[in-house]
Amino acid sequence: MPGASALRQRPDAVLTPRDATAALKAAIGTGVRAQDPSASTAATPVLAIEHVSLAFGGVTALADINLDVWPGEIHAVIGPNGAGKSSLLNVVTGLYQPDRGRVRHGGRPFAHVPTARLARLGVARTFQNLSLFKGLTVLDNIVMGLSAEVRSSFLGQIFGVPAAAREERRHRAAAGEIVEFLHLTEVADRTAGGLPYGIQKRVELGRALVAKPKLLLLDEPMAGMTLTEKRELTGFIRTARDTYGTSIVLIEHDIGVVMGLSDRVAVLDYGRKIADGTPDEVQADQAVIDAYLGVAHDVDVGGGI
Amino acid sequence: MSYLKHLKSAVIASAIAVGFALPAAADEQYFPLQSYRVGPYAAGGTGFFGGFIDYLNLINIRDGGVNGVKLTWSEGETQYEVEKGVEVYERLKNNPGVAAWNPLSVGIAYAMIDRITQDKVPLITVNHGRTDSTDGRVFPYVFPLLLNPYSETSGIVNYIAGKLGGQDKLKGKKIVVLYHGSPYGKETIPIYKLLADKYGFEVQQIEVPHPGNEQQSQWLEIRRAKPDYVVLRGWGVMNPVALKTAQKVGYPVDHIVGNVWSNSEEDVIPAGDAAKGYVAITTQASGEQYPVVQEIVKTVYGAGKGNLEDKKRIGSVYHNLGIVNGILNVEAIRIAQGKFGHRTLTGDEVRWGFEHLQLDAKRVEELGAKGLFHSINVTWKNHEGDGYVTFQQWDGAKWNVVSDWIAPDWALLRPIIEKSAAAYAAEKGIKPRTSEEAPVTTN
Amino acid sequence: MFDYQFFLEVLIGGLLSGIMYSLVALGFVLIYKTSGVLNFAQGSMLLFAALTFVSLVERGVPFWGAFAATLGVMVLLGVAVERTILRPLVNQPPITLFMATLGLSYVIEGVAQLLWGTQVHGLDLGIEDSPFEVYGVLISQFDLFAAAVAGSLVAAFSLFFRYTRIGLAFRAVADDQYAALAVGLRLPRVWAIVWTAAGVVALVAGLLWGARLGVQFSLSLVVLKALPVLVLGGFDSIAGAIVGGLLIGAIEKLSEVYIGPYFGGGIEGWAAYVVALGFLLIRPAGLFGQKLVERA
Amino acid sequence: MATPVRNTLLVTPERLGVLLLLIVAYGVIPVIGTGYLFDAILTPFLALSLAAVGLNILTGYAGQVSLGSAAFLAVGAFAAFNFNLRVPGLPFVVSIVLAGLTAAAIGIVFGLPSLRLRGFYLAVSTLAAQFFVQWALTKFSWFSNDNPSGVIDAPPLTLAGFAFTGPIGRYLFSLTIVVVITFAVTRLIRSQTGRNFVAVRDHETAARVIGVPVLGTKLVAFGISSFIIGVAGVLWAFAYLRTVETGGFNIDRSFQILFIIIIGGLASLRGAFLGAAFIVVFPLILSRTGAALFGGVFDSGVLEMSQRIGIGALIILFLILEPRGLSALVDRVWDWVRPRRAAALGGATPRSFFIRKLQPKGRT
Repeated sequence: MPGASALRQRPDAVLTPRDATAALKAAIGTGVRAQDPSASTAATPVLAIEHVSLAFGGVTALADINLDVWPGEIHAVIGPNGAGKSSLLNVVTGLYQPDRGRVRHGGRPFAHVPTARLARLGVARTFQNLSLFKGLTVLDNIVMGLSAEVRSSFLGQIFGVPAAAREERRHRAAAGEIVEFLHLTEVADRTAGGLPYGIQKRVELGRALVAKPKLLLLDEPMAGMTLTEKRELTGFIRTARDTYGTSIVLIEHDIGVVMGLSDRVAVLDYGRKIADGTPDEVQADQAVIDAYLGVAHDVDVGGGI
Repeated sequence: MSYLKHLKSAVIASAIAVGFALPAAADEQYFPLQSYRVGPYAAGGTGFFGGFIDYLNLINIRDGGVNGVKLTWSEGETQYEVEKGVEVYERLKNNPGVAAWNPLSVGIAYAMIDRITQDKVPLITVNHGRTDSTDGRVFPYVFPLLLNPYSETSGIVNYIAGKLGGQDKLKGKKIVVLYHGSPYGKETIPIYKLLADKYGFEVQQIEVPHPGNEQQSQWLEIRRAKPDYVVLRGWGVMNPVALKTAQKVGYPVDHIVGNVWSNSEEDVIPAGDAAKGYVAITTQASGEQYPVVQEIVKTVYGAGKGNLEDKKRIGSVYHNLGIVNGILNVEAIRIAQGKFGHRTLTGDEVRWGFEHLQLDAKRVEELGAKGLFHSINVTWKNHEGDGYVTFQQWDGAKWNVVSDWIAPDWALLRPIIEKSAAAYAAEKGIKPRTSEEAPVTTN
Repeated sequence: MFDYQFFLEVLIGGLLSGIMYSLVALGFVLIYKTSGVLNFAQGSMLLFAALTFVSLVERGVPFWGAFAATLGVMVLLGVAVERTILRPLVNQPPITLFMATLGLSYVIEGVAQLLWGTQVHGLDLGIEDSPFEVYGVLISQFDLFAAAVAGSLVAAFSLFFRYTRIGLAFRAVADDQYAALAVGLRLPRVWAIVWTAAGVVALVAGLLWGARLGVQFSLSLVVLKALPVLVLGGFDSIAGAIVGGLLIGAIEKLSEVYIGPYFGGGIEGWAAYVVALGFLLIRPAGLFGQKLVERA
Repeated sequence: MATPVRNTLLVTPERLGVLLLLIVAYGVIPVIGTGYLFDAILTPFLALSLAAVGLNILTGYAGQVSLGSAAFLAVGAFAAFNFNLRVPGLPFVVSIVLAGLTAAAIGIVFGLPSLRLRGFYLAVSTLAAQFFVQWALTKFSWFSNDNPSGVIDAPPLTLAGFAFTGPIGRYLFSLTIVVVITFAVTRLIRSQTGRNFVAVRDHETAARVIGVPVLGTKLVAFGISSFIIGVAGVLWAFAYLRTVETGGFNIDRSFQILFIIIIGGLASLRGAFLGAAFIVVFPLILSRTGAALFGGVFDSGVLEMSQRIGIGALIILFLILEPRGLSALVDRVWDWVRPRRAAALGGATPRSFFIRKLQPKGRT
């Protein structure tokens, strides 16, 4: 792991300004994190992908991928369209079963990750295409992020037994905090389906964050956003990591965002991992330049809409 | 049917809808008709209600009503659906001078039993309906006139016995009953078993799932069973398909005997040549040679007031059933008028008329219906009236009567009916009448 | 002792009935493939076609004249449906379109009966329906004829879709509507053609079924026989409709004869559904479905 | 706390409207209504509304299309009859609850295919329930107390010792049950379970990832929906028709209920009532005006046929003009009256089977 500790020392990227709240929270977060980098390295990775291969009817999507994500780390995965990035996330979340290899969540190995238990394993994700529950309000969408913690039965909910009512209040309060954090107060009571794209993306982040996951998987969270929206979202992501100590796997086409935000960057090409290191290392890697960076500028167009 | 008539009933209906009740118009007896001229059973509905209306028209035009009391009616379309029938009932029941209800639908009839009993208006279910309503002690207002399903079963078995050369010849024979997969179809299962035990023939009863447009497997079973006769207790599209499929498996069509719901032109025409030679039970012969039908042709259709759009259907099975039904209703009113006076009668008074509806062969002939139907003898206990049945054979173009009038074995069936009626009375907490003297509500 | 001859007879009878189901299912498949909608009006179209045909014949129009005229009517109907229903409802969810086809079935049934009356008609296609025996097994001539017609119809459609431009467009739309639109295919035209094709299928199925049942209102109920075929064979597979029909026909008859008696008979109505469902639970992709394709 | 202000208000226009409706339904209509209004219009309207509320939970909220609703109506009706008949002294309310539970159990069984199937495949497979239930109820005469005709008669309606007789009684009985269940449903759809329904409908994968028990949610939806439809079946059979025969619970009835929720508006309780009103009342109006205007010109068959065409055409027209249903139409009118509410009502169009077809195929 040559890059890991080196990365820790790297100052915050200058790319995006942060607002006051975020700065405050970041200060707390970085403080905790920066104190003992060696402790982090000693711990098990939050996510370990071990020799994962996946093919669809003869077409290789992933070939012998290995990837570790350490606590508190923002780890980007980049690559041209069709390189296998989304397939990788789908393997990690159990939507696909790999043909070979294992995925470890917090040290527990899975040949096929049980999607239904993902949230209880402390994993949350967003999707490339919008995956909000369009018929629910913004607040309700975010409350849904706590689904895995619901204990009350539907009868309890209908008849409003105290435990169910308490649970509902607790979850609403937690969602309320996220709403404030993501500056969604204005739209909290509106139906998600009718909101602008950028806001929906933010709501989706909120839904993933509300459970304070150990590992957050973001699949092209910036796709189709304006520059301002991207900056804003970058700030949110970083703050989230800093506040909750969440490890983040980020799939993103915008190289500027990736390089500024990530601690480490893995590069996929035709299902193989061709590089994994600090942004600087990756940017200097000849294989990456050949395979990917040369075409980077036209990848971003309409990527994930 | 005049425009004014319609307008009037519309006005009445809307008046009732907003909560007014018009006073009874003088000297009119009203028939609310839950007809069905659309939907899967429209052919039967247009024929039956056409015949009924034609007869009412005949009475109005020829006789100026029943002893001067005009007959009126209005129709509500039900499409043979129970809830539409109920809606029509609720809509039309407050019209003045309701004589009787004639839904020609088992489902609608059932939904109405409670209602008409409460409203004290007779419910006529000619040739169909609830078998145990034959017991007038428990069902004072329900009249399954001429033929209930049990009598039909007995009549069919008696006919087959006749063909074989006597009831003793039934012994050791095999009869398959092919029945429609519905409560209607299943109703006679125990009666066939009973008769099989009594006469010593073997009966196999095979169900055809609704709607019955596929009967390959059933007929292959029949082919394997090699029965002497097949009884078709069908309904709608099931009948022609049965005849077609019988032909396909090589079963002789003249050994198939249809029940009362498998006996119309609509049941055989679609089967084409496969139906030639098919025999079916009926309570009323078809054809237009009977005087009363001729009078309808002359008087009603001659005046351009005929109800059937297609004049070729005059004298068809359903049309003649409608006419017979008209005769029975009108005569019940006439008989009741004899007791209560020549005026608009209450439903309860008409009920009294039905309970004394006794038309012997002579009276039937006077009515111009000799040969059309045999006779009827309704009493307060017996609401069916011991109708005789006959059998008709389809020759590819029309039905021809091929048997005498046959009497079902009423005495054998009566105890079963009474038992069923008693169970109903117990379930509903009804105290059966013990004499004719039921309280008659008059105006 | 097991009666093999009887078994064979039931089996063959079932397969031949099954072909008749396939014929109805085919109309569903054509429309589902291109517009993603379960066209519940298929039954009414069948009724309408048969009723129009038989009414023309009864009014003295010769067989092929009536056939051509009915064909013309079905083409008009197809175009009209595209104009008045599909086009305004483009981009609406499948369930909305489904309900629209239910509404359409009301309209077609109403128009059919208004035009031609509610009488039942016999329909004689001039095919002898007396059975002949092969080694003691009865086979219906009419059923063989129907099977031959159904077979040629499927063959004709397969050739049409494989070798004509319109067929290519059809397959493109079936594959991916969005992409087809993107490359400039005119969806309305494809839809109109497909509905017309479904109308033709309805006519042929209507005549064959009409000859069996008589031409009457209940004719529209034959769609209920086609639905389990669709579940089993896949809503979007022509081959599935054929094989599914054969399977359902055979299973239905065999289960009625051999399992039915244990339940008191009459299980045909739902046995086909249960078999189709059971099959899907084991193999969710259906007979001819592809891997990972969700049945949606 | 970002809890929206609107929810905490005790008096909202909506609540006021509902209160007003209840006052009219309980206080005014029983006084001014006629027997025809109760027995032929309001009671069937209430029963169908309740069935539509039930189906809306399954189809509108949870996104699982069912064409088998009539089967659950039948199960409810026959179960209530049998509980009432076979357990002496059982209060009728308990019979109703048990009938609902029976329907729910059967609904869950027939909901099992939903774990593997979607869209039209699921829709068609629910027909299995339709045909099986109808067959079983006809086949086994025990269900109809061995009545030779397979038709059963309604027991008297009692609620807490009070017997509801007569048109008004039956109406009030139905109304009370509908109000109680609808109130419970409003609570349900605002609860976590209600959100789960919408989540499964709108994005099943996302729902699974965040820990929504997808399979359980679908089965709960089938169960609750069938429970309510079963109770609606009790009302249909015992308060409205007062007789029960299997023939009335056919596929056309299932379609009718589906029509109600589509026309009323999916995922809208108000829509269920609006749709039921439309389906019950509209054909009557059409039929009455038709008969009044053209009764002399055409025979009643022609009129009925024309009405059938009219209803069909109207349904299509309606789907074209307002695919989100009467409920959305009411919202539009409301917005027009109260413009400032407009912003709060976004497009709540459900996803997947319910949203438009043209979508790029993503790789996720």
